[in-house]
Order: sequence, then C-alpha cells, then structure tokens
Amino acid sequence: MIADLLTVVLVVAGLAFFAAGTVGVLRFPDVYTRLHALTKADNLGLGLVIAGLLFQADGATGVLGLLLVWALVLASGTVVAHLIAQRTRTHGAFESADREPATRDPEEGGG
Amino acid sequence: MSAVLFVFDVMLLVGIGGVAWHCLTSTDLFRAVVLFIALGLLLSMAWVRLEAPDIALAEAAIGAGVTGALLLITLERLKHLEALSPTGRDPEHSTGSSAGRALLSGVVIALVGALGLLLIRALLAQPGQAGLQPLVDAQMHRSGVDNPVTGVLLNFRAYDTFLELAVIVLALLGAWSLGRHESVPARPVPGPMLPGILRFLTPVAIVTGVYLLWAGTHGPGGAFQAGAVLAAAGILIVLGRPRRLPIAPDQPLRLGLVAGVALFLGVGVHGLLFGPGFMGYVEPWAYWLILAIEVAATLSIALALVALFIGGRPHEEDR
Amino acid sequence: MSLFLAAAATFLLFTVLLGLVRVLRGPGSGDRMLAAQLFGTAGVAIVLLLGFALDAPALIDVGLVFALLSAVAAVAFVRQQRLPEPGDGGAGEGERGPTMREGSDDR
Amino acid sequence: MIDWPGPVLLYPFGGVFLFALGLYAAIVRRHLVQKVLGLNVMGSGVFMVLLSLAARGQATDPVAQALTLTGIVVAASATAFALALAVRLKRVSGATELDAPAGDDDDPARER
Repeated sequence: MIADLLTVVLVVAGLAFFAAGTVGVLRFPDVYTRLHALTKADNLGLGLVIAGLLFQADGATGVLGLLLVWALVLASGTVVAHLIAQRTRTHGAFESADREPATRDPEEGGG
Repeated sequence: MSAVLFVFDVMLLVGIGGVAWHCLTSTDLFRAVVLFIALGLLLSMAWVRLEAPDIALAEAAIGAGVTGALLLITLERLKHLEALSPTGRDPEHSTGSSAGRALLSGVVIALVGALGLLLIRALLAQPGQAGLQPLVDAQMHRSGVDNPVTGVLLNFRAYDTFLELAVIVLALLGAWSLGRHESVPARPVPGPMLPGILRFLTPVAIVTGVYLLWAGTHGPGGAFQAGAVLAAAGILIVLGRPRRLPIAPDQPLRLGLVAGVALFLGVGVHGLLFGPGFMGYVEPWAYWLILAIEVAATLSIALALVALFIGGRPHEEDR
Repeated sequence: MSLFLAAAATFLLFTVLLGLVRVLRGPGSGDRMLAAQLFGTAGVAIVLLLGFALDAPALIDVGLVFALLSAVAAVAFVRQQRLPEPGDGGAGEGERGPTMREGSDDR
Repeated sequence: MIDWPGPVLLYPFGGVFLFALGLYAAIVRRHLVQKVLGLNVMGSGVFMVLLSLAARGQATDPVAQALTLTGIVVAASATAFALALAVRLKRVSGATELDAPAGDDDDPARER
C-alpha cells in the first residue's frame, strides 16, 4: 500500500517534469534554452518515473533492468544534449541538412 | 482501464497518421528524416499495444537506430556530392507544369483512396480468430524453443528465414556492385564527449545484443533483434572513427556475411539426409542447432547492416 | 494500480505528441534533433509504464533498446559535416581519405 | 491482456491509411529519398495490418509476427540498398530524382 502510494507520488512528479520539459521545448526562444528544458525531462522526468516503477518491480532482474535503463538515458541524454549544443555553436542554428548554407553559394540560398 | 487504453490507442494512431503525413509531405528532407525516426518510435509503441514485443524490439532498433542513422548520413552524402558538382539541384522546386502535377496528384489520390477502401472491405470480411496460433501451439513442444515467434522463424517456417537471410546478403551484393564505398562524410564535433559516449555506449550495445540473442529462445528477442542492436553498435564504431573508416579484413568479413546462410543451408541439408527432411531438425538437437543458426544469423545480419551503412565494397579489392 | 500507470502513459503520449510541434517548426536542425531526443526519452517512459500497466515485464527490454538506440541517430547527426568551405577544401579532401578524391576525379 | 476489442477495430484501418499514404508519396514525390520514405511507410502499414490481424484471438498468432519480423529486416536492407542507388545516381548524373533528364542542360535549374 505504501509502495503503491510512493509509486503514484513519484510517477506524478516525473510526469510533471516531462510536461514542464515539453512546454519548455515548445516555448523557449532558442536551442540552448530548449536543451535546458529537455535535460530536465530526460534526467528528472524519466528518473522519477523509473524510481516510482521500482516499487512495482518484482525480483532483482526487474530492478536491475530499470536502473540500467535509467543509467543509459542519463549518460546518453546528457552527452547528446551537450553535442547538439556544441554542434549548434560551431555550425550555426539554422543550417538544415538539405539546404546549402547561404554563404557558400548565393544561388542556392533560397532553396 | 479499457477506456484509458482506448484513449491511448486513438492518440497513438492519430499521432502515427499525423507524423507519417508530415514526414511524407515535407519539402525539408532533414525534417522528413527526423519525423521518420519519430514515426519508428511511435510504431514501436503500437507494436507493444498489439502484443508483439518481438516486433517492438526490432522496430526500435532498426526504425529509430539503423535506418535513422542511415538516412541522416545519406542526406549528408547527397549534400556532399552536390557540393562537388552543383549541376542537378533543388529537386523539390523542379515541379514541371503545375497543372499537370495537380492532375497527377488528383488521379493518384483517387486511385489510392479506392485501393484503401477495397483493403478496408477485405479486412472487414476477415474471420475474427487468430489464424495459425492453435496449430503453432500444438506443435510448440517439438520446436526446441519456448518463444513461439522464434519457433516459427527457425523451425516451422525456417525456409522463409533462410531466404530472408539470403535477401540481406543479396542487398549487400547489390550495394557493393555499385562501386567503392562512399566514405562517411563527417567532421565530428570536437572535444572528448563524443569518443567518451561511444566508449560507453558501444560495449553496452554489444552486451544488450548478446543478451537479446540468448533471451530469444524463451522470450522476446532473437537473431533479428540481436543483429539489429549489434549493427547499431557497429554503426556507433563507424561513426566514432574520427577520420577514416576501419578497413575490415576481407576474408573474415565475407565469411561472416555468409555465415548465417551457409550454416542454415548446412543444417537444412543435414536434416534432409539424416532427419525429417530439408530444413528439418533431428529432434533432440533442435535447441542447439537453432542456437547455432541464430548465432551465425546474428553475426551475418549485424555485419550486413553495418556494411550497408558504410556503402560500397571494401577498399582492399581495389588495390 | 495498472489503471493509474496506463493513464500516466496516456498523459506522456499526449505531451510527446505536443512536443512533435517542435520537430515540425524547427527552425534549426538542432531544434528538430533535440525534440526527437525528448521523444526518445518519453518513449522509454511510456514503454516502461505500459509494461507495468499491462503486466508484461519483457517490455523493460524494449525500453532498454529504446534508450540505447535513441542515441545512435543523435550521434549520426552530430557527426554530420558542414560543407567544406571554398578556402579549406584541400584540407578537407585530404582528411577524408582517398575515396572522396576518387569521387572528384570521376568527373 | 486485451479486455476490449480496441486494437482489433482500430489498428487495421490505421495500417490501411499508412499503406495508402505511403503509396501516394512513393508515386507523387519526386525526390528519391522521399520515395524511399514512402515505401517504408507503406511497409509499416502492411506490418500494422498483419500484426493487428495476429492480435485478434485470445493468444497472438506467432506466424504473422514472424513474417513481420523478417519483413522489417528485409525492409531495412532494401532501404539501405535503395539509398546507395540514390547516392550512386547523384554521383553519376547529379540528379536526385528519376524523371529528370540526367545531367542534361535542360535542367529545371535553367528555368530559374
């Protein structure tokens, strides 16, 4: 019963972070601030959801599996956010893969 | 419960339809590719809802991982070639006469819509029961494994799986016949983060792949999922090389690529000579034969997908 | 309990679909990619919640593969190069090894 | 696990929609990458129909699931081959679409 209550509290808290992260990704003005919102959802949102689910897991394998998922998302999510920020800084925010950069070939710029 | 799941299903289907629509009508190719990756994730959730965790695993690994990376790199290759010789350009703007295009669109929409209605009609006429499931269930104890999907793949319909492995090798031969590989055009983001994360992710991906291979005999998982995850690990290694692609040793590469098909064929012929017939297993050995074939098939699938990601045939042949 | 978990998964799916607006709007490629990253993480959470709601523990494996492979596309994305600048084209070609030189010799 | 016939009712139609949409895109869109995406979406529609038909009864039909599994891997390798062909076409002729006169000076580029 206590376990169920803890699950509800933690999962709801996680959902709140996901919702906040989504609102941030939608409303913030540029890539860097959006990344800030994204990492909150990545780390805390998923972390709290998984912490809540830990109370429902039966057996060591379930717990270990959940913790492994969390560790993976923590590591890769953080690094991916960093890499996206770095790429945006060095390559510019508005380069899109199928468009030529306007500086290179003015004729292509409109595409 | 059921009402909540109903809402979930409706939202999921609306999402899938909307994402597919925007993916296919987008003029920005990069946007289309990102939407395609998102579509893979949504489809994976749909497969979960349809009680097909095996398929969800494969879709997550292939749709979101392998195909996504492949599409992104292909866009980059096309852009690179565009830079080398800017002759043919801006395909989405070369629309020809707009009236003709509109007419074509209209005709195609009408035909596709009619086809869709026909398909729905055919679906409504389907009897409401689960096809061959009772038959598989009745024979499951003879298959040598506990996961029915693996049993069907590697025992009951081994022929299909064998030919499917051959098709993968064929696709790779086709890609190799196009000439030398296009190197992955890439200038990585500088700094220690990318190599660091690759050093962390690659071993975890390899362990996960092996785990899925082992899990496949009794639960969701198996050669295809494991091959896809291992291929993702290989793609990570390819992407992690700062400058050049690793040049694989030729003979082992080719042996690995055909290992799945060759072992499958060998076991099939063994069944023909000593057992119940072509592609049948001598029963007490079924589990071990299936496991051996799965290991070889995993290796072949992973190598083939990585080789397809790299593109043309390996360097050494050209020397 | 499973009712609550299914409702949580449904709520997350809703936020994910909202987040897709960022993929559609962009404007930059980094924006689209980070929205896809949010999508991947929330997808992990949805699959895990569904796994416990439907009492299908095998779905933890699906979540694991989601978590693992959502990074692959992002790594491919950050490995993309900018077009070689007219000035540093020579250096860029050398860096990419023999294949690309072959490519330019073709024509 | 399923206590209502929902997926059985909804998902096949979603699959038909995906199939039709993908077919439309594969015919109408001109960029080869877009055509490949369309073919992939078509395939996903087929998989969705197959899997939802497999999920009808008390237990799922493993034969349809096995077919879908092979289908996904074949689709991935065929996609890779098609993209390799597209890159090759681009390298040889400079075009990224099929019906453009390859490398011709009558390119639409001249119209602009």
